[in-house]
Amino acid sequence: MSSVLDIKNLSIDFASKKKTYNIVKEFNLRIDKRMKYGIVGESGSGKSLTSLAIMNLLPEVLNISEGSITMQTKEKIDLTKLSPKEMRKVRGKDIAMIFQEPMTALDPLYTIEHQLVEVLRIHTKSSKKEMSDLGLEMLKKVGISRPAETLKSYPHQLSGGMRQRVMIAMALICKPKLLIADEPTTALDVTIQAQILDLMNDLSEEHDTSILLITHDLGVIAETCDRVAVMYAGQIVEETTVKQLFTNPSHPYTKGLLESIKSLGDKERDLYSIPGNVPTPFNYQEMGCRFASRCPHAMSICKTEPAMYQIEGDHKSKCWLHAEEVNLNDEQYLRVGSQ
Amino acid sequence: MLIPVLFGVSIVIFIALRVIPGDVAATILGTDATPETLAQLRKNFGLDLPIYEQYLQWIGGVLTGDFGESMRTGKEVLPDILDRFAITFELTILAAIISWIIAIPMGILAGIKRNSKTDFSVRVISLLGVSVPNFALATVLILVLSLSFSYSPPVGYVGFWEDPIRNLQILFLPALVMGTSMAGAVMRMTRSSILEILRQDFIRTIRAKGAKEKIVIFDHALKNAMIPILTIIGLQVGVLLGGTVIIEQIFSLPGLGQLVLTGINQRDFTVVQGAVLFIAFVFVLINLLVDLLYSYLDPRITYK
Amino acid sequence: MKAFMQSLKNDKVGFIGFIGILLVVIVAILAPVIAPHSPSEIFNEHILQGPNAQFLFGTDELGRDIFSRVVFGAQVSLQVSLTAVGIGAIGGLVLGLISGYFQGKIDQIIMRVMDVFFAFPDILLALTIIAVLGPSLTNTMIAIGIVFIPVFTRLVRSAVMSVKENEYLTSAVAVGVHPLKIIAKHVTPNIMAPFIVQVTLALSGAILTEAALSFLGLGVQPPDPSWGVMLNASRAYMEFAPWTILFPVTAIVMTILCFNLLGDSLRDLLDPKLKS
Amino acid sequence: MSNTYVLEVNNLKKYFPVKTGVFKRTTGHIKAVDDISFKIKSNETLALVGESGCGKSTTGRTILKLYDSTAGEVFFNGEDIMKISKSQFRHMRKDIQMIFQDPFSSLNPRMTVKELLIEPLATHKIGDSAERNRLVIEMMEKVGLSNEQLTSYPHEFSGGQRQRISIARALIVKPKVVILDESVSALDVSIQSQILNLLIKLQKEFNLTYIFISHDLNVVKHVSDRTAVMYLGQIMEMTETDRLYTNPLHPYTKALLSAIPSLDPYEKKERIILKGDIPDPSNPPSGCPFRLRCPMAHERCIVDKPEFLEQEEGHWVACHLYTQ
Repeated sequence: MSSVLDIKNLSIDFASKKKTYNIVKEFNLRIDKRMKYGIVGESGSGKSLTSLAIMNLLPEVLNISEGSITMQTKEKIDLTKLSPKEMRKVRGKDIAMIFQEPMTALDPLYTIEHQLVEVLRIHTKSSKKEMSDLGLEMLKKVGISRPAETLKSYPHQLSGGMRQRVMIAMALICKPKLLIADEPTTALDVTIQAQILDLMNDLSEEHDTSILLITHDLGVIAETCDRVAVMYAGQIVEETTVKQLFTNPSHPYTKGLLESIKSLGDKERDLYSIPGNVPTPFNYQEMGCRFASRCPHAMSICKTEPAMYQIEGDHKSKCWLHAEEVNLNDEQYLRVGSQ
Repeated sequence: MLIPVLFGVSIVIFIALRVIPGDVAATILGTDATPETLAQLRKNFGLDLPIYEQYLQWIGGVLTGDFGESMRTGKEVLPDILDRFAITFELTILAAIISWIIAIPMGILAGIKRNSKTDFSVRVISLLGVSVPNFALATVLILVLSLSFSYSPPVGYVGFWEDPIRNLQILFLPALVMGTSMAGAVMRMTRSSILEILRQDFIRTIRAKGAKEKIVIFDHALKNAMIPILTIIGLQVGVLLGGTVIIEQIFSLPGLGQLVLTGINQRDFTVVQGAVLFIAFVFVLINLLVDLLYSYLDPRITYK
Repeated sequence: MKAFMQSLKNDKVGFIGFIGILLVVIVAILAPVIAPHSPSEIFNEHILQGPNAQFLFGTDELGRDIFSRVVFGAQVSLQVSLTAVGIGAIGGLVLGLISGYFQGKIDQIIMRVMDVFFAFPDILLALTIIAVLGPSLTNTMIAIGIVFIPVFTRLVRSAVMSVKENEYLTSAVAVGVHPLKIIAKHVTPNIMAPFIVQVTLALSGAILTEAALSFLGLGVQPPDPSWGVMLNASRAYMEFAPWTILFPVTAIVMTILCFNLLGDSLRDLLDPKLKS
Repeated sequence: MSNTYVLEVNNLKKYFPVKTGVFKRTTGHIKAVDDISFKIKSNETLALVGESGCGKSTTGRTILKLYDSTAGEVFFNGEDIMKISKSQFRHMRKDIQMIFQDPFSSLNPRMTVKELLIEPLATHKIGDSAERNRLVIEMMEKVGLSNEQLTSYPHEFSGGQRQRISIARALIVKPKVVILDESVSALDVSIQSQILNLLIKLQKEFNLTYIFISHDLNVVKHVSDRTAVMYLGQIMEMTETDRLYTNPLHPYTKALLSAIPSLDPYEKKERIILKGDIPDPSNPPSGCPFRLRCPMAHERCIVDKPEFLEQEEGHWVACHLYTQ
């Protein structure tokens, strides 16, 4: 199967005057055609930055220090090597993006029509009438009940759910190959979240669009994605199919996360919880596993960084427990973890 | 909103001027006035009435377009105010235009190219603009011009309709001084508004659509930044109106500011209260205009 | 505080402003020591002399030492601006805290009165007040102070209202803390950042307004050595004695510039929006 | 007035005026809380759940008199606290405390942890200085923080730790009732469970009664004994939590529960996707507030507002499906 997007060895750095901090490290990911790929992680894990890096929209203080992002359009292109002009042709046309905050993601001073048509004006040479018609059609497709009226209204006149629908319409209007959705439902209520996830599913199938869904909510991943990468402190710690992840999680962090959510139902015992706090880029350990300080299985060898180990098929986990050479009787594999 | 504020202004001015120590009548008649003539003159001015009656008389007149007569010259105040306002207004508008021409493009440029050399120089220039008082700038400019071109400020004033070219020659230098010294503040405001807007989420959305920077800046950032810039412009026009007091003095222009100044020096109540009320009226009017422009620019604001 | 001074040191521009202000303050305090002559001492045989060894900045039309007058002028400028800003800032702080914290009717009344004062352009308001009180050093301070009250009231009020958005304020109410204590311990410390920035900028504004009023002859009265007075008096002679205006102008501009430099970098330093 | 209930809310209403135009005339009302009643037993956790704008937070804040109520009674300790003046109620606040959502804005950034914890004690004149210090140290330990952290400022802590400080601040005066307003919603999953465990532990230790306000149905299921589902300012259904999750009666509750994403990728459950958005609370529909989105709506729902009735023992519903 051909890949739509292939990220290899991506690193993102934050450069302050005095020191450079690594934010995202050795990030690898491959999205195939029509695949729905999820990245899940807690706040500060670097998941959103990765999506901005793909779009080449990182804030000025951050930069890609290493790696390639290969996109399959007519030919294979490395997005990190494109000129600003070439990159603009990709944005909105080949890759579109929707954001977390529907309330602030639209320009308050222009009508929905203007902002919808703007994408078409940038990437196509259609007539005004054609663009307007297509805009109307898109609004119908995203399930807006009074599309003609909505076209003429301003963002502040719409609810959060409606705006997110407009954002989806705007993202899909040029039939992109990849849709990046960064926490698209986090700011919305559950009943609206269900509507929006449904809509994204239907439309991506209809348009042959692959999806990269970024979220902190494992439930959303389970409902929508095929494959998933779990991020912790700027690194992917586990990568596999969604089914594998939920039935057979292997990284201690993933296990902990799933355990703490699953134990929510059981009132008889304490909730399972991962001890300690989420680290920030300023206190990432230079060496070794970034999860070691919170890991119940931490061993002395965890002071050295583990590789991404293949467990079975294409299920990968970044943990010493899965290294073949591990001998639990050896001194360097002595448990030092809590719990 | 407008009307209560103006009433407030009129009351404040009126009461303030009535507590001024020093008696107009005594000032006018000099030291050799007899108590009888003083009383007579006070009566002529209505100064013997209780203060609220004086106020009602005056404000009643103002509402019907009668600002009263000058206590010094006996001339009607309103025509004088209007004549002089023409000069002050022309000066203010010229100065405002000059400052906008300089400040807005430079502010935008600095905001877009943040931390560049352009940005740095704009910031230095604007800081100087804010720090050099207009009267200092005017004095130094006249000094330099007189030393190098033996320039001297023109004597006598010619109205725009009499001789537009001569009129503009006279007003150009004072307007330039006021305009440049105001440009600093407008420049900073423009720059920071642009920076603020460029940080907004929707700018990222537009970039994610693949829009050229030209569209991002001109269609979206600028239009949004115009709202805070307009506020500043409204306030700055007020500063300019007040600033004319000094500039008119330096360049000997017979404007409204000069009228206020002589009025104060001569304790001519009717002139001062009329002129100040008029300026406040214009200022409030300009801010109303700015508000109306807002609702035109921003669909979120409606005035019903 | 220590960390604050450290970050100020790192910001070169702000630091220059800070040093400049410090210099002006020292000059003002030590004026009697620094100035070689009394500011009003007249040297009849040295009228309008250019800068020389005896008179560093030359002499004016009455034969007074301009250097000494500029040095003592710093005293006048600082005195006026500190007092005026003191009046404006304290007045505005009290009114703004009341208005912003309690809202409702009292807020309506205060803000409508402030609207009235805002309808006057600054200089004009100061002029009207001076007209009422009569021109003098004290009245200049009062007039400028009154002009600043509405500015500070508005600033404090909007700062209080944005602090009120924070849940720590609701939390204090929910804990049962007395309203006055909430204002003192929760509101006031958290509005200090914009307040201090405004104080710095108001100080430069006050120096400017004092100079302007004195320049118009309605501020500090001669023979008090105000920079504005010196500027006005020298205008008639400036073509053949440029030093009479150059030194006071430089003093005004440099002082205002230093306050603005400090104010700017304080704003950047204290504005949480610009951080991160 | 029974002794078994700590708090009794009767027909509570909170309307916010909508002001428009230059003269700020009141042109309508947002009925944020519209005639709700419930009782809470001692040591019980009652959850208020619902989507944004349903009035669950306003309910909590009105009970605490952070807002003035429009109508209704709230009995606490046998007194109707809606009738007590705010300044008098200030002294009663010791007994009803609140923990907020945002760990970043709910602690004064200019106060140290110690000052933050001493303040409630000083406000309610509890103990002398030595006693207060002892209580602070004891409380720090109870919420899992160390004494060395007492002199630190809030910004030196992570979100989870700050929420621990907030909990300590609320519980240090030994309240009877604690209102938790989305207290774990802003936290990461791995931290959320730590805080929930802490809250459950402290409830037992201090004999606390919780009003747990949340939009997260998974969390509510775990912590609460009874749950009230709110929609547009009204309670639609209220019963024991287990019963609500296994046997929901109201169509809204059913839709809400079905919208929770499942963690099992093999199970594709039948979801009830509701039509449309939550209506504007300043302009609610006639009759039943849920009727515009309800898959079961019929004519009666347009005309009649369903009453909130006890369908089964301890299971209250406001829906015409269950009335004749």
